[in-house]
Amino acid sequence: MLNVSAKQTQKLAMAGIWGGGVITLLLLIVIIGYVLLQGLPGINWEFLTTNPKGGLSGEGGILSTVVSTLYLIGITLVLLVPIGIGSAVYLSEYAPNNRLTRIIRYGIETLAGIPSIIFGLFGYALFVTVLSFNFSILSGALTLVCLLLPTMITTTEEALKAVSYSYREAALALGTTKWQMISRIVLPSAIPGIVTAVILCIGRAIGETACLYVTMGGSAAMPSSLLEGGRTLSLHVFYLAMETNAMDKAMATAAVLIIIIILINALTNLLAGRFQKRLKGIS
Amino acid sequence: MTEYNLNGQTCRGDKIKAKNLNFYYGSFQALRDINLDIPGCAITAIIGPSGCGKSSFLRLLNRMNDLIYGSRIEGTIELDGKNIFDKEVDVVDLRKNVGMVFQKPNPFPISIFDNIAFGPKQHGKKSKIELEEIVENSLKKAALWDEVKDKLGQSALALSGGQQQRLCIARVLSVEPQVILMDEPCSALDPMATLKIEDLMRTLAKNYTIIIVTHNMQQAARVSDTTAFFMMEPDRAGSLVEYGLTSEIFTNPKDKRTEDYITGRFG
Amino acid sequence: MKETLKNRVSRREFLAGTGVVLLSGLLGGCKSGGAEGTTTKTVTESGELSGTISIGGSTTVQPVSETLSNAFMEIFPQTTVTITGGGSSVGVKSAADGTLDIGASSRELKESEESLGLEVHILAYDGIAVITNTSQTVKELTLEQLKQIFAGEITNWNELGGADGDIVVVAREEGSGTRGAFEEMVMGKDTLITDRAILQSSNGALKTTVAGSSNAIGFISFGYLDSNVNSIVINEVEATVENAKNGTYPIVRPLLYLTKGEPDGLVKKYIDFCRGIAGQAIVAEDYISIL
Amino acid sequence: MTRYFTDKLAKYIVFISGFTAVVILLLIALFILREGLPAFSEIGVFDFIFGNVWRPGIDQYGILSMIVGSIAVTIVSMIMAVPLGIACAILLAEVAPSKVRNILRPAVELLVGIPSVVYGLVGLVLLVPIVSNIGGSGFSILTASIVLMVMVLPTIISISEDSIRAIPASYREGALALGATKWQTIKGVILPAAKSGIGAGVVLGMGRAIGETMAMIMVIGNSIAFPNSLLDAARTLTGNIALEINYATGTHESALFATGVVLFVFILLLNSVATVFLKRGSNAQRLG
Repeated sequence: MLNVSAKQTQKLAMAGIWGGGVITLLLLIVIIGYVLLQGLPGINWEFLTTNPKGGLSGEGGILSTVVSTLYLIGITLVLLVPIGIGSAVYLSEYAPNNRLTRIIRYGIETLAGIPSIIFGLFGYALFVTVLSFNFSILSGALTLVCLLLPTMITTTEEALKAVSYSYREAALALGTTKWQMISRIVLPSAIPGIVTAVILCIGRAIGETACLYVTMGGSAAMPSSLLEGGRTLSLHVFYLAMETNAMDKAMATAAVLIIIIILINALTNLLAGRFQKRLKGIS
Repeated sequence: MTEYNLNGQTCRGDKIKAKNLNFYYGSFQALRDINLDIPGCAITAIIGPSGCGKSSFLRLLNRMNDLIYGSRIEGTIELDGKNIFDKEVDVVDLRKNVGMVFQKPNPFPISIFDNIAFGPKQHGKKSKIELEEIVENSLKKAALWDEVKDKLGQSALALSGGQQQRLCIARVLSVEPQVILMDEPCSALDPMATLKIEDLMRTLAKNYTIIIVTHNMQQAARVSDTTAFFMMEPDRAGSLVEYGLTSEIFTNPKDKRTEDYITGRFG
Repeated sequence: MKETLKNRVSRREFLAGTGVVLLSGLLGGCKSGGAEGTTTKTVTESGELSGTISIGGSTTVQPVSETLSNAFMEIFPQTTVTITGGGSSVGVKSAADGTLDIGASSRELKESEESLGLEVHILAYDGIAVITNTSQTVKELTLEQLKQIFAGEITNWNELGGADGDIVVVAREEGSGTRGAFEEMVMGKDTLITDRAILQSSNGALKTTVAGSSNAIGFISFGYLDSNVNSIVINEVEATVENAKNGTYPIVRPLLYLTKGEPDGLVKKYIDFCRGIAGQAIVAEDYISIL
Repeated sequence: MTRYFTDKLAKYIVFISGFTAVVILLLIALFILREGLPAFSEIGVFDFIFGNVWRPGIDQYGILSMIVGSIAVTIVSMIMAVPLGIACAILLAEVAPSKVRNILRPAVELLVGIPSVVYGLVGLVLLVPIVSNIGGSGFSILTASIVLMVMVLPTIISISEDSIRAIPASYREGALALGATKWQTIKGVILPAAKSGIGAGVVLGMGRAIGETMAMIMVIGNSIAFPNSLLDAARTLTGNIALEINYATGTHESALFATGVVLFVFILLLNSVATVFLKRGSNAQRLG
């Protein structure tokens, strides 16, 4: 028979557990609610389609920062996606279970844990200084590739591993080469998973600041080449908050960021669901 | 034994010839000293208790064991008199010649048509007319054409289990192999679907050499011409106990262990 | 801003103005020498002037650079001027190592920086205002009191006749030119700004901090002054452009453009523009013109 | 035959790209060390790490107050985030009906996605004034810790939840069949079985906390003084690098890279601890 105190503890503990959930949810609501409440009124067509004036004023819109962000993501993906997929294919399809593979895996794990600002230091030393790309979108993108590589590799590898082993056997048994098997069966089957990985990386690229702060320069002007400096939406929030008094513009930009992130999360979940279904054959 | 008279035709008695075959996973010996001649244009069943190495043996025949890191082979397997483990043998060509059907139906998550066309495409057949012809013929040979001819564009995963397995057989047929290996092809299917596959196997046996690993002794007795009985030795290595015409193995086994197994005394 | 500039200087006036700049440049001893011919040429073909200039460094200079560059790009639409912040030391370093075409600094070069081969172009003069929260009752301080406050020797507003409250010193980070100039002119050689100071990396952030914290005190460029903060009367002189101009306000420093060696081509064009009549008209809105 | 050539070529390309991550890691270590070593040799490792004065203007480079700052925000944020995160993980894995889970889980995912500058901005606008009412300027270790707490929460929640879910159902059934209440089951069986995983989550959360940069710069005040209370401003190792790297030269620049080396070492230590936790976790589950 349960004694009273066990029941009371149970109640108390459950209250604590539910309390934890409620607080977490409240934190999210407060943060997102506050930013949207403060920021949404500042978002209009003009805000989205004019360039920021930069500097002290904080006036103007966010067009050039959106363009810089897109440039940055574009170059980052051009490098990141092939290397990431290649690396994931190696780990999931070729890598023997030996010391070398363990070293590679350890390297990826370690890289994933390194703080953004260290990547920034590295990018500053290598891309900005030694390779003389200066403070530029290119330097930022190269730094970002290094930062995002572990995410891209591990998420893609998971997608590849989710492809049934029996497909591989079936393909090989039909007399395909290993690469035909990978490129015609494994990779196509994993496409939704790989797309999810790419979107995940885009989401992180949009939110990243520290490593870009020290490699991208931060010019608010519309970039006309990759060797020019630029500022992403996230960097713009930082500059607005720290260098101007335009908190309304900072909030509006932050609201844009939050909306993008919400959309990206929804898209990822949708794709992940599709992927599961497809692999289970309910398509 | 050089020639058989089976299925109303004369067949080469040693289409596939395993000689002093030993197979290891790392330090573990999975097969010991296998000597076995498999006739062409016939169905050979491999039976035996779980873990006796019968699936391992089957997978050696098209070198699927190559995929297993740390596996090692001694001895030879000859296909039409040529050792398949020879350096100059192209494993991709070998697998094209020696097709395989797996335990669980494993159609690719693409359309029915693309499933069948996949193999020929990889082997360089590109023209649409050619591919359409191959798909139709393969599906007809696999007795699936009438059921799917109107929905070739649909996902293969939407088919029933039995249909999927016949699709997999059709897929193997599409690359025109000489030998078809079947690894317990009916273990995931219901009795009706199993019967259909068995009928299909009998039909195919006229033109193909079929080797089937099965748990189901009735199935072996029903479909096969010759039967090999494998067993595990005390150190867990699999070895061949007895081999002969199916009728003889099931009615008059020479080895006591075969008799025990067939009459259900163990296994 | 663009509007006012258009009203103030038409294109023709600007071209004429550039001539005056060249002249005043020569008279002022500014080295324009050999590049003069090419300069004149580019001016007459002004519409075709194209290229990119990168400017960075002092956040004090940043806003005026932005206004100047917008005006410049309006006249020469084929050109792009990118402006970044970072602080005066970034400007010095980046100009010296060629990362930027023009480095901006709101302090004079340090002794250690004089060997870097940098050409100094004075853009304007700027006062540094000491600011407090608008709720602060203390409105006047002497230079000596300022020094003691920022050194952490005076720590409570009641020592200065204000209400009881621990003084929150807000300063700029080490690389700031405003900080460098403030240290030089207020703190002297041997006294350091207290390590307790909250450090912000720009004039804007510093102003925001002071505006939001009732016991805070800090210093910013005149260009950033507005009604969100009080500016302190120092040695009985108010922090106004007039007082800085007539020499009574004690904390005034030059704002500089730095180039690696003598500038040429587009960079020279831009600097000449900034130092000319049209440019100085813009500068004069918030800072003290050099003309 | 071209397809064999393609096969070989693909193998080599894929093999090379497999090494990219390791090469990048080595390059990072190499560059940070190479740039940081002069500072270590000029200043001295001991004086650099245990020196209390950071005054680049007068060639004083000691990062102790920043090490303390980084550790302080990490610990304080963990004190808040760990109970909250574990409660949330238990809720998600054991208690909540699927309806609640379907709201809470996306919420946690969203917390991961929000850019750190947005956390910094909200901290700056909303939290700094609130904390300044308690005392000080509002730019403080406390403010920074609260911001960090929210940022590390999702890491702790998701890893803890995974490890709780990985516990075989038989454990639960066994305890419940003995007449234990749900909480007794959680406390007596589930949490002990999941403790390695939860430990790993906490350590990885610490890694994220100690590495956070921009949000810290925005709310911590960046003071170079040794902090004496939670309401004091301070500076983190990460903030030190970001604030000064763009204009630093000579020894100063090298000292910032050396700061990066120290940070790097911290992260490597935390990662190894997390790996040990995770290994232990999987071993325990294999045996169990």
